[in-house]
Amino acid sequence: MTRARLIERALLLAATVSGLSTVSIFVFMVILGLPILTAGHFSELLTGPWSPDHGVYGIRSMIVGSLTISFLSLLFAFPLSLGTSVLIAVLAPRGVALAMKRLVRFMTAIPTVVYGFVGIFLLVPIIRELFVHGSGMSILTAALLLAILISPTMILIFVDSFERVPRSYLTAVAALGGSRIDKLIHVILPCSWPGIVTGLVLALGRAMGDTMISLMVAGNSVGLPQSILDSSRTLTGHIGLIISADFDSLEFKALFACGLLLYLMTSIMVVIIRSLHFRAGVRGW
Amino acid sequence: MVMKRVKESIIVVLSWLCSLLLAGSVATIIGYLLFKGLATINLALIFGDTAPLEAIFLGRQVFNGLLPAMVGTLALVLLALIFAIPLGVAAGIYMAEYGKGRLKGWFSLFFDILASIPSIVVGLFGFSVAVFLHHNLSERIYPCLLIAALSLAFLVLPYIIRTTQVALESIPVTIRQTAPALGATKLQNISHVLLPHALSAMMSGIVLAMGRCAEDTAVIMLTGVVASAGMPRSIFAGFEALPFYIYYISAQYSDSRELASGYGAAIILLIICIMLFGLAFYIKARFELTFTARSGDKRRISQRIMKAPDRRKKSLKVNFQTEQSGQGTLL
Amino acid sequence: MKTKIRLSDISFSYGNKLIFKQINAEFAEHCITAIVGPSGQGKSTLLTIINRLWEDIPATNLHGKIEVWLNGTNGTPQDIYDSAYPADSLRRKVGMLFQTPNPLPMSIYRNVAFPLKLAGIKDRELVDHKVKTALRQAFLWKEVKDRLDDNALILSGGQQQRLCIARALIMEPEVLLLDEPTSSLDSRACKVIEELLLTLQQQCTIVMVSHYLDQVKRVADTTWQLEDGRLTRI
Amino acid sequence: MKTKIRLSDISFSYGNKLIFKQINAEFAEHCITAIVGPSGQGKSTLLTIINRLWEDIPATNLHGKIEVWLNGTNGTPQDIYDSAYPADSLRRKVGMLFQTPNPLPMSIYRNVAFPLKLAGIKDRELVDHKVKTALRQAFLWKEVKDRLDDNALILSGGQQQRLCIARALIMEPEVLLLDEPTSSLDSRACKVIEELLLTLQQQCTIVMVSHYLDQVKRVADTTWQLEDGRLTRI
Amino acid sequence: ADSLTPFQGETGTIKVSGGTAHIPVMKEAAKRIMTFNPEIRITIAGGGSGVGIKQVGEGLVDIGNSGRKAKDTEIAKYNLKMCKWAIDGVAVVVNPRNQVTSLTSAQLRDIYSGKVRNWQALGGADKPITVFTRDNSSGTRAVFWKKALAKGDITDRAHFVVSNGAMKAAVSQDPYAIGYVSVGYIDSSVTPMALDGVVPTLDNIKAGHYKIARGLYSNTRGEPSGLAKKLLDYLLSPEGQAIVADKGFIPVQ
Ligand SMILES: Nc1ncnc2c1ncn2[C@@H]1O[C@H](COP(=O)(O)OP(=O)(O)OP(=O)(O)O)[C@@H](O)[C@H]1O
Ligand SMILES: Nc1ncnc2c1ncn2[C@@H]1O[C@H](COP(=O)(O)OP(=O)(O)OP(=O)(O)O)[C@@H](O)[C@H]1O
Ligand SMILES: [Mg+2]
Ligand SMILES: [Mg+2]
Repeated sequence: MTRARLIERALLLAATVSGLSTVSIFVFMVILGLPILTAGHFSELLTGPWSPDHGVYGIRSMIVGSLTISFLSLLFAFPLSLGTSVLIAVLAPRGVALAMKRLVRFMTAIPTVVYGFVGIFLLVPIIRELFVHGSGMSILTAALLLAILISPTMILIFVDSFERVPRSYLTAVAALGGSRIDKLIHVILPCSWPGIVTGLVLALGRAMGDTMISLMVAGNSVGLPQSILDSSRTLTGHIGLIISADFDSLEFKALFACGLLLYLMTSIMVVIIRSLHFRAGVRGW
Repeated sequence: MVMKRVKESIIVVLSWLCSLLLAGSVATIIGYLLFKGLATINLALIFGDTAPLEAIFLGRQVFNGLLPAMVGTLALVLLALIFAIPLGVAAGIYMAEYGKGRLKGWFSLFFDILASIPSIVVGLFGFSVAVFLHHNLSERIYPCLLIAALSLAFLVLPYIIRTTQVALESIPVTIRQTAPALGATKLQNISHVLLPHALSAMMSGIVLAMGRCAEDTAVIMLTGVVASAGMPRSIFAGFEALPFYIYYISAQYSDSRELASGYGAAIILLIICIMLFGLAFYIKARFELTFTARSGDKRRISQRIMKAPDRRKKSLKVNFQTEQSGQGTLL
Repeated sequence: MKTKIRLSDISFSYGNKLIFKQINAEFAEHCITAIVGPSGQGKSTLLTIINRLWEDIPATNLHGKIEVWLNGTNGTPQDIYDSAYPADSLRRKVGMLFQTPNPLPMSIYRNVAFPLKLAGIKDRELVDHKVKTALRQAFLWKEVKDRLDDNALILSGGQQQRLCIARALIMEPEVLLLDEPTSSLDSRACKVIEELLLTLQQQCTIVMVSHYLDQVKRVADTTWQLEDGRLTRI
Repeated sequence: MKTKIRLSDISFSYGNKLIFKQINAEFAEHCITAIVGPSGQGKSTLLTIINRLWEDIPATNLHGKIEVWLNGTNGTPQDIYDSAYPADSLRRKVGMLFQTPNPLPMSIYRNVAFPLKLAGIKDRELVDHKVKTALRQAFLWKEVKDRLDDNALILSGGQQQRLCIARALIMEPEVLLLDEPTSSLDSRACKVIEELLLTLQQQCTIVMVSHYLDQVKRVADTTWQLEDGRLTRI
Repeated sequence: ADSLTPFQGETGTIKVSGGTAHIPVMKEAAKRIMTFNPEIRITIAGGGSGVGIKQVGEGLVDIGNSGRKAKDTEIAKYNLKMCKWAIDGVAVVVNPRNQVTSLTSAQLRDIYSGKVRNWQALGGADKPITVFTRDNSSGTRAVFWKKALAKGDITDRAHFVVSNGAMKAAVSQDPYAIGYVSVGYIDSSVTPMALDGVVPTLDNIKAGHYKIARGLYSNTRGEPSGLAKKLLDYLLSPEGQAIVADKGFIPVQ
């Protein structure tokens, strides 16, 4: 074999190894979670309560916790991000827009654990005092912090897709007597919907995949939350907590079910984004 | 029309409010951190009771100081990158230059999925692999610096692959064809022209990956970080790391001095991460400059647009746009 | 002939690059005025000065005065850079057509109706009627009447250009600025548009930039040459 | 006159867009052959077919045969698409110059020496000598001899274009393909390059795409017109 | 430093994990040993008693700490040897701002089972009670659950924390919290509760008045040997026991 072919093979090998790691994570989760998946507990696993004392290893509350926390954070972060991106891309004077953009990039550099740390000592007491109910460690607290964590992801993607709207459209609107807001409403937003959805989905993935914030400020109780002021546990936080359990126990095996679930949910999001881009690509955006 | 003006003002006001809210909350977070922690930043925070020079040059143990955690983080980042860079760059080159058709599509899907897997799942994977190997391969394998670094490598691998791929793919055709037209083989083209050209863009991806490694807590929490280990000495042992230290302190500080050191550690970690991200953007900015200079600086290109006969204007303009948007996707 | 637009002592620069130095000109009502000149001299820029479209471009600078005699103002001209005069009302009276057709990414119907929407006109029947009239005027109605809901981007270049004309006409502008309106069209489409311009002359004042001297000869009443920052009548 | 290159029944398409349909042509040795034609007809594409540079572009398709009479093969032509014949050796014999100068981001010296490096020639003195000769041939030596280590990107457009010519010449190619070599240059630089082409004619066969009919008249021995996928001699 | 002489000239690593109550003592001991002989490495991880037993059993660490006795099955399976070097009480703690400072066992069970949800019912402020607990691998929880709650239910509204330190931090932060920690962790930031009239002081525990007590164990697989043995010996030496006392536990010697 020639050197060139050898090197090509080596590169292919590297790509294969990287690709296989994705598969192997999945396979590992399945194999190790198999005992609990096959032990007839499958439906119980997804819908049952978590009560190892009674031999019940349902992760229902964690699923609910993950979903409520991440969607709530999206609910906070989306308007915030949309508003900020509109300011950056359309409304603000150049100086302000640039400064805001810098700030947003700076935010991407803040470590998650720092958010969690400040959250515990700053936000938790505020929430506790503000809403008399509960300890301050709650879905709301985690969602607020997560909202700040995921906003920069969304803003950067939104701004990028706003800026990709062809200039000729904007000039067309201006020449027809439209204002900045007309540009925004009639052209920029409709044209950048794939970008907006991408930003949303990526941010949701980020929120759902985050461990430290919910572990640190959501309180981690295993009950089904009744309100957003209740404490709750996410799938990721659950893994972080139960990892110290005996790893032959069913309790521990249930973690792989959590891992698998997280894996599948984020993969689905990826597929959504990819198909979106594919369709958008066909349409010429 | 009046209604419309009112509506427009509302949108403007709302969007300013959103931005202010966001900026305000970040300012609050950083301000709080600095307010609480700035006073603790001193040599004792890092070196504890040990004299700094002795700690650095004589390898004296540091207790109650951040040095072991900082060095641990450093070792972790370096080790993770040693695994991730060759693999990621090679896979990225494959994707950009050799991959085609369906195989490339599958790889691309896999890398996207890998990029989206929550870090704690990667950590769980690393932990299970370590335990699995411990049982089936060697008693000596257990969660340690090596396992943590390997897991982190998986975490940042897709970043490196993607930036490499995009950096290579966004090299303009004119440059891409220069060397082949002079008789270069594909490999020569890659090694003499394409890689050097893409290097700075790849660097910024690598620096971002470094930031990710330095920051991540969830992975190492499951794969070998410990509360107290001293300076890292062997890759087969547990280690301390800054982000875990912060988490640990937030959960179980025993006195206000320890808590204060947590704020200090948070500030230090923040500074490290910001420096890494700053570096990435600096490299990227330089890259953009040289990039445009290489493909003929903007002025020349616009002159070309002006000089060219009518029909051509459009295509040249389009080319220029795509060149730019290629850079846009980078970060 | 009545003057419709008067430029007095206009200087304009992009950053520190001076494009016009103290130019003066008058364009007559219901005439087609052509502006010719080498590439890069500022012909397009001149048009954007008349409808203030340059204002969105950073680091630009304008000195001088532009007056437009608008209908229903009893012969007193409007200073278009008067700070109390909003750019969007001006742009509704001064339509513009670009060198490359720029339909918006929406249906044909919505494209043409777009200016009405911006103006807040909601009456469905009125809009329908106006869209139809505008498309007829632009000689496009026949070709598109059965597919008004199709995306405008799938039209051919010539059709797109006429669509943009229809869109500009729907507001019944008093002035129409055309930037090389036929440069991206083949000769047949070109003819159609030239004829269209001649009929439009009755309704509005047309200022048009053109490269093609034979075209200018065919349609223009007056011609101005722009070179080295100066505008001279030829 | 001896034939240097013969195209037989060449068809080529990008995706499913057919660019050439069964074209045939012969280009004579030591002549300058010009190819003219409207934009977008495939003139650049034609050149890349002769040095196989299109092969890296996805979804392209070629049928037909191209023969080149290379030196030292006793008059038997080489089929360049013969699977045993590697593209890189072909490209060392068939140099190409692009429409826009494309120096690599390295020093002037290293730019010119780059093809030698690719060919694995390491002898320092030989390289020095060849670089000097190539730069002389390209009429660039005087202007750059004192700054061979400067980055090539700081050269002016005309100098860059000559640099690229020197780089193409250093391999002593038998055929030189030029894609609108003067399109980005001012008229003085243009002259210099035209003269250069006339002297190069002695050493190689030149096929050149040009827009400027006066230029073609000045330098070309034969002219082919490319239009609607067909190549005709004029 | 007589107790440290056995470490003279040794090199190697001791890996410790498990019970979080042990950590302060372990850290101090490690610090002294590593200062005495820098060639020795001691890494200390938490995780909880379950982790300690499991990991030492699997050979992942050299010493696994637990705040409870290993179960017979565990001892049999891994051939564990236990070394008890301190006695510890588990105290119910509340925030210093809380007026309630004494509970009966029944009240405690009601709080933890979720029957009583407001401090008012116990004579405190009209505020909901925030219940904190530990996860299942915790030895502190095991002892508390068995001896204080009599294996009663723990409400699923309870917040979970991962360690003794975290428990203390959480309770000291939240004025309406209740939790339980190892007495070694008690300081002015939390108030220990008298249970059935008995205050969880070291004296009361030593005297056997306060019932929720346990040993702190360090487990090894098989008989301790090498450095691990030396570390255990050190903990039992006078100097080690002084550390134990200093950190708020009851020495065994
Ligand atoms: N946004 C801009 N910023 C800076 N300079 C600009 C900008 N737009 C145009 N210019 C410059 O202003 C000059 C005039 O440009 P303009 O587009 O008005 O020329 P033109 O006469 O319409 O040319 P053409 O016939 O090629 O369309 C040109 O030199 C151009 O480089
Ligand atoms: N990589 C490509 N993929 C698909 N189509 C292409 C590609 N390159 C060129 N084409 C198309 O092939 C046709 C011929 O292109 P080519 O660049 O050869 O034209 P040309 O005659 O050199 O034009 P010009 O005078 O503008 O340089 C054009 O219609 C172009 O759109
Ligand atoms: Mg123009
Ligand atoms: Mg061409």
